[in-house]
Amino acid sequence: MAKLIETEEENLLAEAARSLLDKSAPLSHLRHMRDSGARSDPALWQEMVAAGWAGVLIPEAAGGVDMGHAAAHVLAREMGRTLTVSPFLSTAVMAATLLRQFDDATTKARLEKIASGGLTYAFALDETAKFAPDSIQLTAKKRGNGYTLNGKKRFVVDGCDADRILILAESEEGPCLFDFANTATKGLQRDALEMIDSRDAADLTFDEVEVTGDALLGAAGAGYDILKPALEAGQAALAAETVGLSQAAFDLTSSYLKERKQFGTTIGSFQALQHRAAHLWCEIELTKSAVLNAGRVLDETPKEARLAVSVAKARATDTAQKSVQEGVQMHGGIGMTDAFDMGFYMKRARVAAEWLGDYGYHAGIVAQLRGF
Amino acid sequence: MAKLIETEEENLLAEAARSLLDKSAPLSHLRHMRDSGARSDPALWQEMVAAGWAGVLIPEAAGGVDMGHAAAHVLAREMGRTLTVSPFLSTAVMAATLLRQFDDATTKARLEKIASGGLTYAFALDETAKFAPDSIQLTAKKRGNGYTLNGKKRFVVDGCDADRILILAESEEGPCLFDFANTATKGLQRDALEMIDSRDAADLTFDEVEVTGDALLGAAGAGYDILKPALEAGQAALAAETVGLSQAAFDLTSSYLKERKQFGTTIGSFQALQHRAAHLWCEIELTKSAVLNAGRVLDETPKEARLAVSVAKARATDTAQKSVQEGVQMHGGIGMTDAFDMGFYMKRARVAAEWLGDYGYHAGIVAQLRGF
Amino acid sequence: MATVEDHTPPTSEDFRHEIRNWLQQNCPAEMRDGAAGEDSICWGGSTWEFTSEAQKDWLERCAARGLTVPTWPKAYGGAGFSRDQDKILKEEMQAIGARVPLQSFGIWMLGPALLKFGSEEQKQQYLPPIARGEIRWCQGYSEPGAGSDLAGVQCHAADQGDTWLVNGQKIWTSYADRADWIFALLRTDREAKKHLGISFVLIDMRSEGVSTRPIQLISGASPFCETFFDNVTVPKQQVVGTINRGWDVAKYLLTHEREMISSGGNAMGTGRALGAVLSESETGQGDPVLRGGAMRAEVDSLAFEMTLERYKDQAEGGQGVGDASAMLKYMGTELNKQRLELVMEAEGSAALTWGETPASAWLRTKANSIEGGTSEVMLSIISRRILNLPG
Amino acid sequence: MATVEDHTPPTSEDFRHEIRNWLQQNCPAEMRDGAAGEDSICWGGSTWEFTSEAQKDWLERCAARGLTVPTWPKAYGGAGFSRDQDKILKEEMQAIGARVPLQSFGIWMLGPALLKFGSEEQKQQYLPPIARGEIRWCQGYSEPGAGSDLAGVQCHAADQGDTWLVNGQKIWTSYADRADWIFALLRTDREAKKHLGISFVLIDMRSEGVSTRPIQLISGASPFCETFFDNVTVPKQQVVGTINRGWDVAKYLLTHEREMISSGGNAMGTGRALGAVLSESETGQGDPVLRGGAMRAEVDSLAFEMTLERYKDQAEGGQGVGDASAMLKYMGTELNKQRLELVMEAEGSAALTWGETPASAWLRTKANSIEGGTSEVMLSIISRRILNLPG
Repeated sequence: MAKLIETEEENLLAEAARSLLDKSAPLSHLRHMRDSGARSDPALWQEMVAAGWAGVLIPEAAGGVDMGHAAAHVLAREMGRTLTVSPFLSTAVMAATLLRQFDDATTKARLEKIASGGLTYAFALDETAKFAPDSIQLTAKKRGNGYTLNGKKRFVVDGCDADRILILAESEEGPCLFDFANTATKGLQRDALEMIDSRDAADLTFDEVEVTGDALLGAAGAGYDILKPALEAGQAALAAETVGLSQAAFDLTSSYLKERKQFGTTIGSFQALQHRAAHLWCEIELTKSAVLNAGRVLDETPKEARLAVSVAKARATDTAQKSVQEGVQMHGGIGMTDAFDMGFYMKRARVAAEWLGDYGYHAGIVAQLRGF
Repeated sequence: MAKLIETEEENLLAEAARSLLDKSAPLSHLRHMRDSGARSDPALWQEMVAAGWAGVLIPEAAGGVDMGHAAAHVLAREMGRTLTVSPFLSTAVMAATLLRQFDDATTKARLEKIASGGLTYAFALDETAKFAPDSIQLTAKKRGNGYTLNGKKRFVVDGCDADRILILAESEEGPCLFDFANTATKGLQRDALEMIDSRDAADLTFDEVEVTGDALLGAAGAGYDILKPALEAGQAALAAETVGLSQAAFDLTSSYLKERKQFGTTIGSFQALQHRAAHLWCEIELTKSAVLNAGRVLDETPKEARLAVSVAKARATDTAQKSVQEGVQMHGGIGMTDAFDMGFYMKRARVAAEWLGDYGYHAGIVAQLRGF
Repeated sequence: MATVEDHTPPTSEDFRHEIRNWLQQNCPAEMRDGAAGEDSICWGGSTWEFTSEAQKDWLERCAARGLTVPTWPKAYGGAGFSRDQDKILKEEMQAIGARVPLQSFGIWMLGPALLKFGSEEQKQQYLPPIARGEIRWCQGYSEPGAGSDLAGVQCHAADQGDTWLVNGQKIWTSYADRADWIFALLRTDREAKKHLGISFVLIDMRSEGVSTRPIQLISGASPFCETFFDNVTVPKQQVVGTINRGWDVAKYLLTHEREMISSGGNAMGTGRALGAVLSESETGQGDPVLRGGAMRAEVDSLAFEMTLERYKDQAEGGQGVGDASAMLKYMGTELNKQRLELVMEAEGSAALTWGETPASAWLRTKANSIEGGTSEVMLSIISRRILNLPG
Repeated sequence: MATVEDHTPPTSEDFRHEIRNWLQQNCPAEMRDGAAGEDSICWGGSTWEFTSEAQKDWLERCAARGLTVPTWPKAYGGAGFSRDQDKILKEEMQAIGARVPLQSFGIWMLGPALLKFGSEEQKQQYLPPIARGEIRWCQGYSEPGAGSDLAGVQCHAADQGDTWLVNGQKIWTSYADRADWIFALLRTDREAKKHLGISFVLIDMRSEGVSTRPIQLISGASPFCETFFDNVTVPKQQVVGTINRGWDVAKYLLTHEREMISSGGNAMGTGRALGAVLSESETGQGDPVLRGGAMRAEVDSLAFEMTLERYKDQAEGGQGVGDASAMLKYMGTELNKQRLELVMEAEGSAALTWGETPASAWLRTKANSIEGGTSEVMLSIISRRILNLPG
């Protein structure tokens, strides 16, 4: 396996990403979006598209740059640092990973459209308040050439503004994945959620919604198998994003420890805070390793990525909560104010914790793969 | 309910206990017993008997002083402080609580004998490596007037030296409790365990062991119901003992923090250690409250003691581990040496954690009683 | 209720019976919904707008009987209840889901300080309006740049003979924008050592030169303000206790506040018990990490409640709580933060939106271990004053 | 094996094939039992008593091929393997359960120090006997009264021209009672500032005036001694590096030691994986607290292994590990302590006796976060040197 250190190429990519994001999507941009009621920023996405990010996992033949998962993680991490809102994870990571499994003309056209910024995706997976893609109740009933969908999907990230939605449903032949235009459709109700992290998410209700047969991706019954690589790619990239978040929150805190004076000295000279900060740094180091490892494994032996991905997502989830909790506490009063950025990190960390499987879900997978 | 502060009477009892134990059973006494291979000290027990401790839960009519559970907890706590080895918990707390449910002459005679120091008991409960008194495999098969016992009991505390053993067995009529002389018996194999806390414990194997009908305590099938008050009394008293242990380990550590010099100053002036010590003190405070509460509830509304007892045992178990772990770490190298006392606390804390139900067992009961 | 007042002391069963009857007759049905959230609280004050007639009636009936401040002396608007009687009242109110008729910083904080340090005149002037919910108070302790370092007060009161001239700024003043009066720590002697030279002063918020600006928190709420004093004139008789010895009053109140914050532990978050959340959560039961964490939190929370009880018993027994209030504040707020983290986990994505979710309460708990003295300050107090560690 | 030595570099598949063949032919059957406990270790040294002929054969065959110290240069008794080759060797040994032929402080600690700081003469004199297991070394750093404060060395070496006269005491010297030589930090200049005036000195344990006394640990084992120097004469050429600059060598070795201790994390405890223990434990599976804890420990332990890998890659890439070794030491030992706590819980009362139980390993782990620099010292190193916090 490639070494667990970032390559020169990855470092350059990170630098380029940082420069784009610091200019066009610093944290103040998210604050501005929230305050103005915007939940997505198409212009910003076009900038990212122009930088090639939309095609990071799309084959060159379909207009992408195909740099691999580790590279996608570098981008996700940098976006986590500034809490950048974009369709990157759902579209450029998950949908691209999913679609590139097929080589028909329609799919190729869609990949090209993703790479060129003309198409975004959302995934409709959850049906309860927890991620559980292997127990789906939304039914897809065969009807002539097509299917009729009935049921509910919750917490569909990017569910309001994405152009298309990938829906996991249960049919008589087993799980099916449908690729569905996210437009006004008879029987489809879309409820925008007012998310604490100010991002786009929706609940979707399907009441006798009819889809045509060509909406079905891959074979009927193979829905979960097709979905799996996309899920793993998404979970790992989300872990990377969350590591960026943890690091950024930690950096804020660590700077504050050096600046803030109380009781006649900088609070960073208090040993109790020093040791807690040092411990947190250690936690972040371990999590970085887990994310680096997941990137390498996804690029080199993707079929054996389950363990590496779940370790990364579990660690990233846990570390982010610690990082923001210590962040608020060590900042004291200012950390609690909306005017300061730490609250944004805390809210995003919580949403990222739940999306695509929480700590217990992934730790459970780890336990199972490790034989207990 | 009586107030959650110790009464004047309890304070005097504690003082008296401390004075006896500091003289006759300081920690060096346990060290001496261990080094000389002794696992019990009958002479010490007679001193306690003379002080009335054996009869603390025995009715006055049967020669006891009947001071109640809260008083028993005061004694247990002080014994925990010096890690005193004695039959107090099995005999004076558990067996006395169990036997006083009956008012026949035989039982009364046994209670009298306990109070006067002529009889000790052990409880044979566990069959796996975990406490699980509600799933018993050791069988008691009716045979004429008596029963035939087959099966294994593990981790029988005081199992080598106790005069009698109370055995929980499963019969056709349900669980039965037998009161059995712990002497050489056909078919009974007694394997002394070399315990890490240097106390008396044994594994017992029953191979067609015959007992007479009068060995059965109470009605056949009622074994668990009869046992229950004794278990709860024992768990609470063990929690009290463990609080004494936690406090003693903490006191050692806190003194060391004030004495030990490193890097040109006392290590107790390092804020990181201060905050950890302060946190540990808080943990001990909460656990003390839980134990005080369990004592009050056992004395006043014993039938509703389950929750209070499990909270106390769970907290005491957890706090003791924290106290000894911090104790060793804050002492540094010296804390690791056998010549220093901390290791004794650590070993006893681990054994006490498992005896009569570990943290998870009691936390599980708490969850169940709290509706989840 | 007449009987309650006449017999002293009535047996506790009689007392309970009478309280129950009084509540049955006087507590409006709408005030029996068990609501405890931010929206259902009646804070009182001159600008208070009752959310319903029932809320107004309930406050007035309670105030008339001294039940807004049951343990205060009757002379100052209380009912003169013992702690046991107070407990029975609370139990009976809880049994019918009765709302607390009035909450305020006057009741929690200023009242106890005045009862201990105030002159007879001050008690008669300020306590009854607090009991009736007529005057709403806020607290002016912290200042920008000296969050945890309370003794570092800079907000200045210059001696002008019969009055002070106050200039400076306070921060984290709770609901200062809605308060009628503020009790504040002011520096009255700049030459004295840090903890000396501070006075505890009562100021009318309508005084010329007082202004406020709300601070929005990450939870979306704005329970705190910045408060500015620009050449505000304050009569000297509005000092509580001795001039330049305000730190004594402040210390007493800090101890008291810690107990309040810690005992409010569970009430500050979502009103639902963790167990109930978990047993209703859709997948929480099956996840050992979450379930194990909830079991642990439940054990800890019960032990904490017993500790509150123990310390109350101790305080009543005359042993006082003293510095151990730092422990109550620290453990109460930290355990409550953990509890809300678990509630968020248990409710999964359902908790990630604003509105009828625990999200706002979860974020609000993060301030509890900061306001009223940070957890770190509490640990240092325990280390120094209880464990006697050096430094 | 000849081929391995001839081709440079052979392809990794060829290399693996050749290693496998060599092991097949040379590793005695009794040395293939996968044993890793204290009893199966071969420590070597002049007084070593082999537990079997097989142990002796295995050591000699490996030493002859440089495989006791595979990455050392051939000139000093090694095999000159690259890290990738070393990894392949370890994988192939593990595949057949081959025991490590020789372990020692000479290999772990002194060797790397000599390779970096030693003179050519010292390298030639001391390294080959280490590689062959002929000389057993121990480490003399800590002193009573200065456990964590290593730079506070008092043990004194007085200048006598060509020799030093050594007087003082060391503590926590690992297996000093069985060692042939000791490498020690001695104060050679009492006037110099704390970190200066210290030299790194090699001393023959058979020298007149050296004595040892074992320290019994709470685990029952006695891996450490007190070591006393009473007018011991030591030739000056036995100083490694520059006189009075021994702190540089010590610092390098401390970093190295931290990595060793942390990477040994799992091996130091019971050899069994936590998952295996739990899945075999009689009731552990049903207890969410234990199961949740084990899940967490497993996640953390995997992340830690990845971190070790990452730092090794970094060190090889020339970026060095440096102060981050403090993190490896801290997290490795703390996580391992937690793991053994869980093992003890999972095994319940079966673990509470001495003998074939994890009890001894559990207690032994408690020292890991103390020896080689306490966790607190590691956190302070991280705070100051990595986070650049003041103080």
